Amino acid sequence: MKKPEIPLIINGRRIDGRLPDEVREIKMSIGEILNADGSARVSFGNTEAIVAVYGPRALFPKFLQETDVGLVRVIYSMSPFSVDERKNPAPDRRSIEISKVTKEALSAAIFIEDFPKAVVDVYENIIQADGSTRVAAINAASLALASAGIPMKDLVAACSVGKVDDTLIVDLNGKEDNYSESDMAVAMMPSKGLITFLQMDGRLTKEEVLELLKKAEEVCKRIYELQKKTLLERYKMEKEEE
Amino acid sequence: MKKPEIPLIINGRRIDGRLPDEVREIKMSIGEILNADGSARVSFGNTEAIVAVYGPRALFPKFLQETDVGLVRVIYSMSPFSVDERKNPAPDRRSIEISKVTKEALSAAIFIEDFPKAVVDVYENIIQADGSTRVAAINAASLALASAGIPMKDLVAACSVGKVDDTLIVDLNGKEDNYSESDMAVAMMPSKGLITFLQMDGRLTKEEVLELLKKAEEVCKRIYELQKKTLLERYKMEKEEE
Amino acid sequence: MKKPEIPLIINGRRIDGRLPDEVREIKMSIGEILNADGSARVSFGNTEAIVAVYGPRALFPKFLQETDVGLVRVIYSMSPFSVDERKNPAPDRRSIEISKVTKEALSAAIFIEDFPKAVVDVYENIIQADGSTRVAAINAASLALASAGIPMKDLVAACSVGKVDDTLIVDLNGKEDNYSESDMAVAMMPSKGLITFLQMDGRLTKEEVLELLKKAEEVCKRIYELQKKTLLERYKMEKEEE
Amino acid sequence: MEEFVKEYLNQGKRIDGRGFRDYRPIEIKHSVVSKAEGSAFVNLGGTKVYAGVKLDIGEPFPDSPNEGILIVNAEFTPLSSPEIEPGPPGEDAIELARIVDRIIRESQAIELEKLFIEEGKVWVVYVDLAVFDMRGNLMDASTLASIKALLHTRIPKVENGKIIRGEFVSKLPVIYKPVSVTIGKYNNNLLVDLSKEEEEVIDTKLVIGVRDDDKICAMQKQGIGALSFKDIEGALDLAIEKSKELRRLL
Amino acid sequence: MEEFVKEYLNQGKRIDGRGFRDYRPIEIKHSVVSKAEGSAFVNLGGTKVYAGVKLDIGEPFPDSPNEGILIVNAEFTPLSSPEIEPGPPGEDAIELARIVDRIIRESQAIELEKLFIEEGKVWVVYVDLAVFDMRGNLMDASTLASIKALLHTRIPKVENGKIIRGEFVSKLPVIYKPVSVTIGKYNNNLLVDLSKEEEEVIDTKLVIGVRDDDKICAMQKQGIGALSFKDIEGALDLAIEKSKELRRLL
Amino acid sequence: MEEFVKEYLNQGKRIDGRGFRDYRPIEIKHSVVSKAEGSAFVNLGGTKVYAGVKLDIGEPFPDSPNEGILIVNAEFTPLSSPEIEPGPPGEDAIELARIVDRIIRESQAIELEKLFIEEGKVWVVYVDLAVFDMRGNLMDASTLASIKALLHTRIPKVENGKIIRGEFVSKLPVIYKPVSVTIGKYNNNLLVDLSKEEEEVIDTKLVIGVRDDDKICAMQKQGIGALSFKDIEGALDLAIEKSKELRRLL
Repeated sequence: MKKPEIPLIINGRRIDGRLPDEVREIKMSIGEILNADGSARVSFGNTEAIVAVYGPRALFPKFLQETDVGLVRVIYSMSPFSVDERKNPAPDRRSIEISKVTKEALSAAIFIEDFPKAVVDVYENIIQADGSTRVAAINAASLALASAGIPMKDLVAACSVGKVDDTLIVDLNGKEDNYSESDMAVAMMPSKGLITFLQMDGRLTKEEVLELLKKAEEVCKRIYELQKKTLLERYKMEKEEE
Repeated sequence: MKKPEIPLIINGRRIDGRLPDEVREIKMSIGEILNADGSARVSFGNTEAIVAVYGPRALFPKFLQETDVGLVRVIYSMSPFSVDERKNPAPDRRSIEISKVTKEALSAAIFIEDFPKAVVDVYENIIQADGSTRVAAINAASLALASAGIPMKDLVAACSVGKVDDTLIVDLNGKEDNYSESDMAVAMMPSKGLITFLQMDGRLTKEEVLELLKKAEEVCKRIYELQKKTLLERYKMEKEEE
Repeated sequence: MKKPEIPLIINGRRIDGRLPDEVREIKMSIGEILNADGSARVSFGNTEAIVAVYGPRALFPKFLQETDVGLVRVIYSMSPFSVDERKNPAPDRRSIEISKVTKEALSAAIFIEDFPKAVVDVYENIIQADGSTRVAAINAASLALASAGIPMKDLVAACSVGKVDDTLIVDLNGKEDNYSESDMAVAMMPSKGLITFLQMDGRLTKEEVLELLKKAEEVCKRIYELQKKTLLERYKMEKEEE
Repeated sequence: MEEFVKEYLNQGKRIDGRGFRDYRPIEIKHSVVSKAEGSAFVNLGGTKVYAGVKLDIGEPFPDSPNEGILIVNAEFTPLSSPEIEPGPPGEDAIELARIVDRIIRESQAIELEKLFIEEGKVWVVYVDLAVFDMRGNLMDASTLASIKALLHTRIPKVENGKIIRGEFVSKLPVIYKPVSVTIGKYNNNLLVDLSKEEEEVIDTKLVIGVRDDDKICAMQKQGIGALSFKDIEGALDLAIEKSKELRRLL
Repeated sequence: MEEFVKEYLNQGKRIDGRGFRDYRPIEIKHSVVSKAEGSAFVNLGGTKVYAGVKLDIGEPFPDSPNEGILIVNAEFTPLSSPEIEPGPPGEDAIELARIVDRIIRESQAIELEKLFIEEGKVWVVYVDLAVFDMRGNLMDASTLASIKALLHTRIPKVENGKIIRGEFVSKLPVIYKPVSVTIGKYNNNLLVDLSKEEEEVIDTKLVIGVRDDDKICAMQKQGIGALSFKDIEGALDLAIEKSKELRRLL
Repeated sequence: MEEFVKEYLNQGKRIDGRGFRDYRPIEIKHSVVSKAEGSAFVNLGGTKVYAGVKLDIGEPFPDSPNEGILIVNAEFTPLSSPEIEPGPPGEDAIELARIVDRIIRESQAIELEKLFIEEGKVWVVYVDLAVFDMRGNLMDASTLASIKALLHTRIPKVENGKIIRGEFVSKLPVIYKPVSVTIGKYNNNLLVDLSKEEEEVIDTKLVIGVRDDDKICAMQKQGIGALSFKDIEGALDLAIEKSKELRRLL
């Protein structure tokens, strides 16, 4: 809704020099948080998320326990210094909503029937925010869950797509996020072609929505490969340490 | 304490044209909230209250349970758009006090010994506020309790009375409430002549207090008849539906 | 860090006329709060603390219970009218920190192994604040605990010391507290020479720290004698009442 | 009950006899709250929600100094369901309010730039949803109530910087009527307007906000299931179709 | 204990030997807190409460731009009873504060219009009650402490819009001494000044605020019982009578 | 595990083979967060903490109208330990933040008087600690991270009273490098840099803040044990010695 001060696409290039379909540099690592059952760090350019997984562990008070399936809880939060204007660390409405839909996105991929009465806690923190924070966190959460040994149907890979200056783009940075005509966050289980997370806003035709979904699928597949590679390397490293 | 900009009584008539002893149009209905065990809606002119009753139901955590009697809980709240200046929906001190004394007023009429260890929850909401909101809510609560089948000694009928421009009046509207010399909210079990709710402030002689109480009794008796009629019609309707 | 408007030492005297090593008038009394298991009031000049002790009593919820030792909980609070600018009665960060270190200071002196699974609650309130409030409260807490019959290794005596205008002083008043170069709060078990509470800030050499500790010990020993005398008188009084 | 609902759905039927693409009866009333600058009440198959609009004068956001401000809040009052505890909005209420907010904002339904009053002063438009009965598909009921209330909102008179409540100078500039269509997926079927009982067995939903010109202005997947690309394409078609039907009620 | 108290009451007696219309001993001290602009301590039969008055400069309410502001708050500190948990004021503390507030405000005890400082600036009078021992009839003890503290409150000096704490220019303009008389009903008897033990068996009370001229300035029924018209009439007579006795202590 | 740790300590040894006066390996990185005006990451033997510095324009405190403001906050994120529940900072996080605050403030490390912008406007320096792994001695790790972040903090450009994020005019004036040395007492031994396992058996600690000129700028006893005068003297000597070692890492 807000007008950008400067155009977001000049000569076919985005403000950070990328092409429309170009993803920023992606970094992934696993196992940094020693206290956690699983942890991972994922960055897209200057967007950086750390995630720790605790569980499955006993859930109290007892009335919260589901008898036949386990519970997944997610807390998404941003460090106060991750954004331009210092963020109060108390959870705001945006964080609560993201936590809720992320919980649903991850639950869709977890065999929750494998840990009845127990809970898996996924704690996501954004260290640096430059757009696409929720999808960075989902990618890290998926790695952290896998490295914690939580039984999963598939890894969940996520990315953002959107429309700026009449151009469809992938992996929005902060400025693009703020001034986009539309943006969409997608998470999926790539090997199954199933979408577990979808948030979109803006003004798009049906055809544009479908085209963006296709672009998102391509990016998610690349991320999926990176995730598998990262897990494999971690696995090898652990084997060697034994 | 605040001075009215305009006189509240002109030529024996109140600002909305009523005579001192005249009550605004009263509407009552029962059963609107399908999820609730009982519900009712009561309006006095532009003051409108909706009440839902849930229970008797099990009370947790257990340490709150009374061994020999049931518990009645009341929450009075106002919708943000019910007043001139948008009201923050979080409970304020006024709402907490009204909830407390309303709980006592209703408990006095309920056979709480009939549901030991259980709780009856009475949730009151003000949709539109134009004075006398707490008594509108009590009238609706009483109907909702009865329609939920909660055993009661008697219905509770309630009204406001007060003094403006040296005149004793009944059923104060919002302006009268704000600029009254005194106002009093009364609830009673009319068939027993017992008062279960009494809040008064202002500056009244003992004689004025007693005279206002008498006026309140008259109004409560009329409301009582309306309540019984409303319950009867509801009962007939339900019979017919069977 | 803030500069005093006026010098704090003039001709060897402090702003309230005291010599550097002079303590304000100390008053102690025991047993005022009838509902409590133990209570005491201690004042240093215009600094006045009231403390009530409840317990040992059962601790709920159960997961808080320690199996082999008892728990000590401390809440330090200030009355809204105890300070120049009205204090919001909700706990602030300063109060939470003082409560935490006071809890540790008192726990060090209590035979917590004597009441497993139970809790002793120490509630401290500052009625008037003119410096040295946390140490006044610790002195009162120690008396209240003893009078509640809580088994203790020793009484805990406490005082403040500090440095103003290049002079080492004891028992800082409010102005001295605000404008001191350094201040230190010390609590100890005097008969054992063991320090159970130590908070210092400012800029001191190691030698100054040690010299202030020595001064604190002297004051604590005097307070200790007063505490014992106060307890003895209370004990006698109770005997006579029997 | 759950088994019963599932059995019906498996047979391509709904327990209340509706088709998969049918809404329950919808009652919409406006201007039902005298103190609000705009208000509406929606009863969608038993789900009851009020939307009230209050206007206030406030400071604009630094990055849009000439635009009014929209704030949407939803209260799931404890009247509405035995499962709702009294207290501040939970994650479901927050999510609902934020989706309604995005549907209004992203559809550009309100001409916010016309809500400028003077340097440093703009109108703040509060849309408050108060839910009194939860019988399924609260999402679509809430969007309908909000837009209906906005369509009947009047801007009050201002004298010496003070709002004169009850006197009005103009209508709120609302130029679109976006609606939401929430679609559930059960096996390979798509259903609209889930009842309470259906919501208990269908855990994957897609909310789609559609503007008058068929532009999609918001989407949100809800629930712990997953959707295929084909599901989404089908849902978009269905949403665009049903949106016209809902919009006619506004 | 409960049975014991009831048995006594049934015989027209009280366990501490008092008559039904007798207060316990009352100790009142004022100016007990050096930092407060006014303060008092009341010990009513063991119930102990401090009232402290702080003055601050604030903005007047829009609808009374020339009047000072009164804010009453009560803290039931956890020191006061084994039943009080630490935390924000519960419904009982809020009710108590609000009744004290109404007694002061509705009796017009403080001349709030004399607390105007300058355009947009008035004195805010904070009355804070801190309860340290609950032995029954906290209501009347709190009213006494509040009025006593107000009667000894001084208005501080103001220089360049800043309060000079500890220097004073005048007394707070207090022109009435309202008191509260809380009356319990047991069977058909009315009692004043219930002790803690009596409060546990008597669940119907009527708080009555009385001004110097016998005007009733506040009433509130408390507890889950009911009162007849005759009860109320009797309570009003009793309250007016006892109010004179309490007022003499101020 | 506890018994194992104690047995080692009783023999004058530590389970990881360190001497009583040895720190674990320390990794310090700075400028790790692009949006912060200053930032650092410390990994002290597995304990991981970020310090981020944000600058904002604010009003000075009335009693120091020409000085900038320092605000330190610590979040023990639930990522950091299975024992940390999500929610507002608990007493341990508050204590940690307040000790770091006092070490920075009382050492006069930042020249706050140089953070004056104009009448009524000063820089507010927020130091936020975000803890991601708790493996012992979080205190010293947090002080190191805070000072490192401050040393690399730049003051942003201001135009028309608005901060231009990402453009800078000068470095934050930091003139000292205070560090904290936290010393545990086990039997009659003093140890530095307790690991998580050691912290579980050693319940008495003394935090000592030391400035470049060996001045002590803060002390705090932690835990439910007690310290003798001799303990404190020994701890001061040890802290001064180790502070030089830590400071070289900044």
